[in-house]
Amino acid sequence: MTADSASTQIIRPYGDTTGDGMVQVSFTLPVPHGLRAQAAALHLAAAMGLEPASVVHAKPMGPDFTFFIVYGRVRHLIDYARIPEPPGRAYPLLTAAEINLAVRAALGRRLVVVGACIGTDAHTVGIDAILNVKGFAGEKGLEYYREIQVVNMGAQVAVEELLARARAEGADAVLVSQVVTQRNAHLDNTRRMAAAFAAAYPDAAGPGRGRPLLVAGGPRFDTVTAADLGVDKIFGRGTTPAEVASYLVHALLPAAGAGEGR
Amino acid sequence: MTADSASTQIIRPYGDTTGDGMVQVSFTLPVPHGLRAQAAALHLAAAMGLEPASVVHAKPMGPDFTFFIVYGRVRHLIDYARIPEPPGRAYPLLTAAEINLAVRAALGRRLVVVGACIGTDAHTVGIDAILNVKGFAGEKGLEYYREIQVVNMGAQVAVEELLARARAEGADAVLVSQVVTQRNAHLDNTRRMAAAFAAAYPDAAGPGRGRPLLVAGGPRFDTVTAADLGVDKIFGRGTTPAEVASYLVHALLPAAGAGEGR
Amino acid sequence: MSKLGLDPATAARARRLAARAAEPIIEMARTHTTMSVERALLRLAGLSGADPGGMPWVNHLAEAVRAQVGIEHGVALPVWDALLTGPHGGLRELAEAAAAGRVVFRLPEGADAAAARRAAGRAAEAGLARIDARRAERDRLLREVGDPPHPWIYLIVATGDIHEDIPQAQAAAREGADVVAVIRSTGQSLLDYVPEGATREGYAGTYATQENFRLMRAALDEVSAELGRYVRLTNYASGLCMPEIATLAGLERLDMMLNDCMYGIVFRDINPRRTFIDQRFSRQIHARAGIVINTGEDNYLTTADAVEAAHTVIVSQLLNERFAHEAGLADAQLGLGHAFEIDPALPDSFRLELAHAQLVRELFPHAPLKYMPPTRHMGGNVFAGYLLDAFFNLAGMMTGQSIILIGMMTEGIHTPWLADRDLALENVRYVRAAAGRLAEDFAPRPDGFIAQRARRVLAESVELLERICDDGLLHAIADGTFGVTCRPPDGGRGLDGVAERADGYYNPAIELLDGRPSAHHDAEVPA
Amino acid sequence: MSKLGLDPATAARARRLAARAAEPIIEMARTHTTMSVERALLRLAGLSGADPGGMPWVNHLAEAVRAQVGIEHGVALPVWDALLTGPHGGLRELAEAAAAGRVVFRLPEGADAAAARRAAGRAAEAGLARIDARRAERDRLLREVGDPPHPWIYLIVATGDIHEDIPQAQAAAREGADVVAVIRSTGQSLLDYVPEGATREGYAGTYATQENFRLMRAALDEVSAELGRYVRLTNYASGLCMPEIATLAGLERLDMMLNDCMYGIVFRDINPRRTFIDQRFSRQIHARAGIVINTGEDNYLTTADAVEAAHTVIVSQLLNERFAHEAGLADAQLGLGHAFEIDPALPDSFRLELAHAQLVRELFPHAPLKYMPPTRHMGGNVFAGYLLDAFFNLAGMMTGQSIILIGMMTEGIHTPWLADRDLALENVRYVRAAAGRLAEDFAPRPDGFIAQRARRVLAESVELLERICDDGLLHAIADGTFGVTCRPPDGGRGLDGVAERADGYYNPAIELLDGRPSAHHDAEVPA
Ligand code: B12
Ligand code: B12
Ligand SMILES: Cc1ncc(COP(=O)(O)O)c(C=O)c1O
Ligand SMILES: Cc1ncc(COP(=O)(O)O)c(C=O)c1O
Repeated sequence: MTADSASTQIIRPYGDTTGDGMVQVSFTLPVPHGLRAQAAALHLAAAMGLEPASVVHAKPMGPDFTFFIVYGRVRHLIDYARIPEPPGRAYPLLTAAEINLAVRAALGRRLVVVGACIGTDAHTVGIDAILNVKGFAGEKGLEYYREIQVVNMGAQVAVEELLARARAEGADAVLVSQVVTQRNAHLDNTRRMAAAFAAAYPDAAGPGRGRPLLVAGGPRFDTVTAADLGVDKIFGRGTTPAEVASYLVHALLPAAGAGEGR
Repeated sequence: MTADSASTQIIRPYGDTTGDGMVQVSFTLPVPHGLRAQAAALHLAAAMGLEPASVVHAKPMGPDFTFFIVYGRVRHLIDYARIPEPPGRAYPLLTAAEINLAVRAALGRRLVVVGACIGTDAHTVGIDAILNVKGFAGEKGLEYYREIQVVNMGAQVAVEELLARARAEGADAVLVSQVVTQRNAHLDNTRRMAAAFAAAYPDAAGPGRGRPLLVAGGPRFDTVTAADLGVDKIFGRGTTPAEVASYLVHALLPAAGAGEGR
Repeated sequence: MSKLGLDPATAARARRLAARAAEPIIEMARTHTTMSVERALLRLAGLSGADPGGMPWVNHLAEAVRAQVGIEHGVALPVWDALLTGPHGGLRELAEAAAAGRVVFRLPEGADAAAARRAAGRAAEAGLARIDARRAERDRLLREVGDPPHPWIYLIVATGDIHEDIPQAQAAAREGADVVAVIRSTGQSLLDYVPEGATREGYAGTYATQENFRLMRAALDEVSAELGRYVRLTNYASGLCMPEIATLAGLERLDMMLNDCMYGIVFRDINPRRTFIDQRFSRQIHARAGIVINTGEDNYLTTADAVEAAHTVIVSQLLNERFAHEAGLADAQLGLGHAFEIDPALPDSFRLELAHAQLVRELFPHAPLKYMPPTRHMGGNVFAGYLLDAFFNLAGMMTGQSIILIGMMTEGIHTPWLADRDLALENVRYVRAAAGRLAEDFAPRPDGFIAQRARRVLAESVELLERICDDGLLHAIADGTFGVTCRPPDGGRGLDGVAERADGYYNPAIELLDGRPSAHHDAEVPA
Repeated sequence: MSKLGLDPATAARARRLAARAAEPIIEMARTHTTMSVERALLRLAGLSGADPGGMPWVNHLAEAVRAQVGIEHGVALPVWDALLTGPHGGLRELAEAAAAGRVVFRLPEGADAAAARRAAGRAAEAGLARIDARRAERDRLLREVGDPPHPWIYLIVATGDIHEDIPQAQAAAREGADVVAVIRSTGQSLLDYVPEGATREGYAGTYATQENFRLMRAALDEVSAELGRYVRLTNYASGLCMPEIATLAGLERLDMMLNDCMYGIVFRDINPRRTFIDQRFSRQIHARAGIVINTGEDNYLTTADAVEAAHTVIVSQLLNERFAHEAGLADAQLGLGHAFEIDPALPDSFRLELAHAQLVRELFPHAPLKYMPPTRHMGGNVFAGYLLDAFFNLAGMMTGQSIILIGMMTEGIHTPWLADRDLALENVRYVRAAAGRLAEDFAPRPDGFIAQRARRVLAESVELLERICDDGLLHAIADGTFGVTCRPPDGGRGLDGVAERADGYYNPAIELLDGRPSAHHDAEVPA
């Protein structure tokens, strides 16, 4: 491979032959069904870079809306060489024994974790998957770790309650879950929580030094970064308890456990 | 409505509230499944104008391909006021009686139509729907019109055969069907046909004046214009025989029948 | 008759056990009241509206009574006594004055008590008469406009804004929905008051308010007339205000209400006693209003495994049935819930679903069963989702379900979009037309996989009911029996709103409803 | 036994009528030959390759013989006579010389004829031995690698480029395909020669060539070993070169071939006589090679209505069966075709489909039926398409079909994309796992809708067969009986390649194949 070919790797969507660029799109336009609506759909397809594009299905939904399915070739090229491998886990995955050992060695006491599903969200399956002994995907949850003390506040917990409990328990980390995303509920609630903790621990230099580590989780945080929300870390779909426990050790007890991952 | 609001009407795709701009997209990228592939998918979504976008499904298809489903908000605005109502039928829809009358009055003989499915395409259902007595969507086909003489050459007809037959029959119009579109077969075949007729009738001023009217039909001509192909008219999905017969009268016998549509 | 070869004696035994398990709870409900039960009486008597901050007048009034005389005697006597003896032109003025701290309540005695009792009784009677009138109106519309046959197609709207909900609900009706449910904003169930007015600010659902009920029912009446088919409206009598919402539903002619005996406990962490007491009153109202209730067993299968916990669904249905019958609901009003939630990766998953669905069908032959679509195993692959929903629709047809909630291919992603709903309706329309009477040809092999599975689930249900009879239902709930969620009897929200009825407790609504079971209405309730 | 309550006497009568209707056609096939039959002999004898313009040597050689002595005696005697008496080192040299006009052919007589006959016989025998060896090889691989159980999942690849087809076919196999079919370029069926070499320029399909067969079979052998499951390869013995392609398929160990007695007539406008004669030879080869044929009745339902024309499918299957048996094919080699093509807008469409599919299943209990997915009513709504395909998959499971061609949600739009195929396989995998043995619980109500419909279709089939017996099959075809397409006996392509066999006609392949029906192979053909 020459230096040149190594530095670019142009790819396009693949329908049934290399480079054909074919994609499928569907959407609703708030206009009555008809030729003009179809023209508007093609207009949108063109704006999205589809050329040529075919409206393969147009269905009136009542007098004011039309649903479209469009197939077409996108003109966009992706230089795959310029898409870096996203950073993987920046810390090693530890076993329960390693985690317990690290906590005992570094803290001399149990690590305190307070978890909740905040706001009006009542979806506890996700946070329970991380916290409950029962766990997730065959892994035991944080309650199973001898050196981690878990307080699971359950669902629909107000930020004030969470803050009070975190203080009362001397939480090292606060874990919040958000599943409902309609009208960006998950983002608003998490930001509100982060702001409350920031206000409550104004002098704290950062997580572990005064204020608890703030961890958010849920299936649809993929459009934002932790910094956007004011938290220390976000976990998404499919997270397993060991990932979370290992992160806690990494973030809170930087000296311990590093480099011993499996 | 003020002049201003009349002159712009901004619309966006509609998910479940006005202006949310939400669309669904799916495609395959020729890269192995993983975080980097997902980043590439989001990159493509961004190029298409989706912001924010969520990869809701990513599925490896063997070691070299990944299928994605993405939902997101497109930033593109459509000014619906600037999308003109596409020209409708530019000629009146005539009854069989009107058509027969027009032909008899203007020509004094039967109008001769030669039809075929050209190239290696063997899909005759479409052209038969237009030509056969049995017809389509409850309408009788062109064979039913007393004053139209139909020669249906069937499937897989070579351009040379078609040209020879059109000459032999003294065709007023030649109707070709193309259904297979893979590798643009329909476009290539139709252009080849149009070129052959242009070459065979070099002096002809145009359809009806020396060279037969050239009509193409099929379900997937929606990405091109008649001029692109060198034909006089294209008919697409759902065409009915009366539309075609009325067009023939309109294009070949401009004096007759105009303005008497139902 | 039974396609599954069920033993009628086993079913009868299960019912006897359920009645025994329910008895102590019923006794508790008959001997306690709650703030919301008392407020419901005030609503029935015509008190509505809220202060400028949005707190309803019924809350102010009941709170004032509680603060001064307690609610263990019921609010009726103190309130109507205050009305009869004070300067207040009516309930609303009284409530405003009470809110301002300008009313002194007492527990009247002797002739005063008798007078207050008569006045309160008349007010409650008038309220029930309004509910009866709405019921009669429904019956008339069903006759005049037309009542669609089962299975009814049930669709959810969830924009959070009643003014966006309305056109979407009408569109859904036009596309074939027989029932429209407006789901509630997250958080409403934990509010100890019912919000007021038309609302536009819900999260993933729209607030249940009297005005929203009225607006939506009117919109659906309009579209019903247009379509020549009465389109039913559903909401949720659930959460801390279950009795009041049931009352509002009766007053605004809602047709079905989600109303489960344990959902609030398990999934909203509402106190078990509060829930069971509220539940009894709300069901008495539903019985009177001719409203079909929908129970929530489907929810268990979102937190518990649908195969392992299949028998908990049956047990809960039997309990819901018992509580409902006791509260006066007829079989035709029992929209018992269950769901298509088995992991599609399991071998024979569809046949397991058929076993469960047919079992429920045979155990409750006269109930308008409500069948819920897959949710838990719906991911981001919308094509796979569309497919799974189709098999759910098919299972519904093959086992003769009555009310079919239509699944959305985007269940794993977002609340339904307009187009999702339209596609979902195309899905069910195809399945219904194509496979409509396939139930005829569905004959599980005797002693085959399906029949054995159904019988096994029934046997497990009997075992579990025996355990519940021994340990008590509250104990079973505390143990995580339902939805693998543990809820102790004294935990959860709303226990402070519960009071044991004192001697001389008086609530004219309960008296009227207890005295006159609505069983004679049965004939009028379409099944 | 019969779920449909079919009368065995009616089925037997239908078979007798089919045999009667087929008889004159069989007689014609036994007394005629075609250019392609003669070329097939040359291929069997080992002649391959083409001139630089792509015209195969078998064409040159057969054409030269025809021009000089005609083919009514068969090409064997003139060709091997020329080899024995001339200077040519082998068939290839002879063909090259003939193409250059440098060979004089004659019809040998006496001892010359006997010698030529012996030499040709040996050549044909050697060819058949090669086919036998490939069959034995298949049997061995099935034993060693593993033979998947029915239903087999059948997938199409159609890129037009053998080198794109190969990875797609391997991917399909890895995702679950048991059978891969490489569909042919449009237009190949009308070519009166078989293209040569690896090809990359097909339209909507890839040319069937010996080299493409070889490449694909090798690729699938590789993936079969990887998967521990023998993946079958299918192509098309159809069009003007049916006998030659069948021969190439036998030589390259293809496993199934599309091979219908009337498809070429109806859908390619190939002359009826040409087709029937070619068909007989091709089937004799398939019988010998242990190849399962797939008939094309599904196609009728793309031009005729699936409900109105249901009985034409049955009639055609009975004819295909008769022709196949006569040519030596065992029941286990009869992949009779039918399709799920009823308009989904019709009420009870799925139950009608079940009636038709179950009828075919019961009429041909030992045939590995090939069930085709919806195509005609697939439009641009890919969600609706995915749904319809799921019900097709389900009907296949419920009626015990053997070979299930997997439908694509984009059928109404384009030839399958990689992702379409992947989604289609997910669809069938779900249906198969979820509803696998649902056939057990499918018991059409006696005299119910499904049973009555099936019996009616069978009755109509008998009526139609009676008419065909009276008027003749060629007449029925001319009348548009199949696929509402009229094809007169003397119309269509390829009639000029037909010749009535002269006295003394000699084709050693036919002699060997006629003499030794392959019925004794039955036990080895997996059903
Ligand atoms: C189960 C469920 C319920 C159950 C919840 C039971 C319970 N005790 O949790 C019940 C039936 C009660 C329910 C109710 C409602 N639900 Co709900 N529900 C679901 C469902 C089917 C599955 C969610 C789930 O359990 N996933 C499994 C878990 C394991 O995944 P997870 O949450 O993503 O968690 C993983 C990661 O994200 C991460 N994680 C999550 N949290 C955290 C936290 C931390 C700290 C960390 C480290 C990691 C982490 O780790 C977990 C394991 O990998 C989804 C649909 C679907 N298929 O996704 C709808 C869904 C979430 N529900 C929805 C809605 C709208 C509701 C209601 C609001 C509807 C209504 N108005 O009545 C109600 C009310 C609930 C409320 N007040 O919040 C919507 C949300 C729409 C949106 N995007 O905004 C969904 C998507 C359905 C839909 N399409 O409409 N629901
Ligand atoms: C029926 C059918 C067949 C039948 C055809 C029978 C026959 N006698 O026509 C059979 C089974 C033989 C067949 C075979 C093949 N088919 Co085919 N077939 C179809 C199918 C299912 C329906 C097409 C149809 O009949 N539509 C109904 C008619 C009424 O619609 P229409 O053609 O659009 O016609 C209307 C208008 O377009 C217009 N119109 C059309 N022509 C004309 C002409 C004029 C002059 C005018 C005015 C109007 C007009 O008016 C008509 C009425 O409104 C489609 C899939 C689908 N659902 O669309 C695949 C499809 C067209 N087939 C396809 C293919 C690839 C093939 C094969 C090549 C496969 C193979 N390699 O073996 C073969 C070979 C055929 C060949 N050589 O061309 C592909 C084409 C892919 C592409 N876009 O390139 C499709 C889309 C399937 C797929 N997804 O793979 N096929
Ligand atoms: C039985 C039942 N009640 C109530 C609800 C609604 O929840 P909430 O009371 O929080 O609005 C549901 C949710 O689906 C339910 O199933
Ligand atoms: C029986 C049969 N033969 C052959 C073909 C293929 O057509 P062609 O011979 O044109 O390749 C088909 C098409 O599906 C078919 O069904």
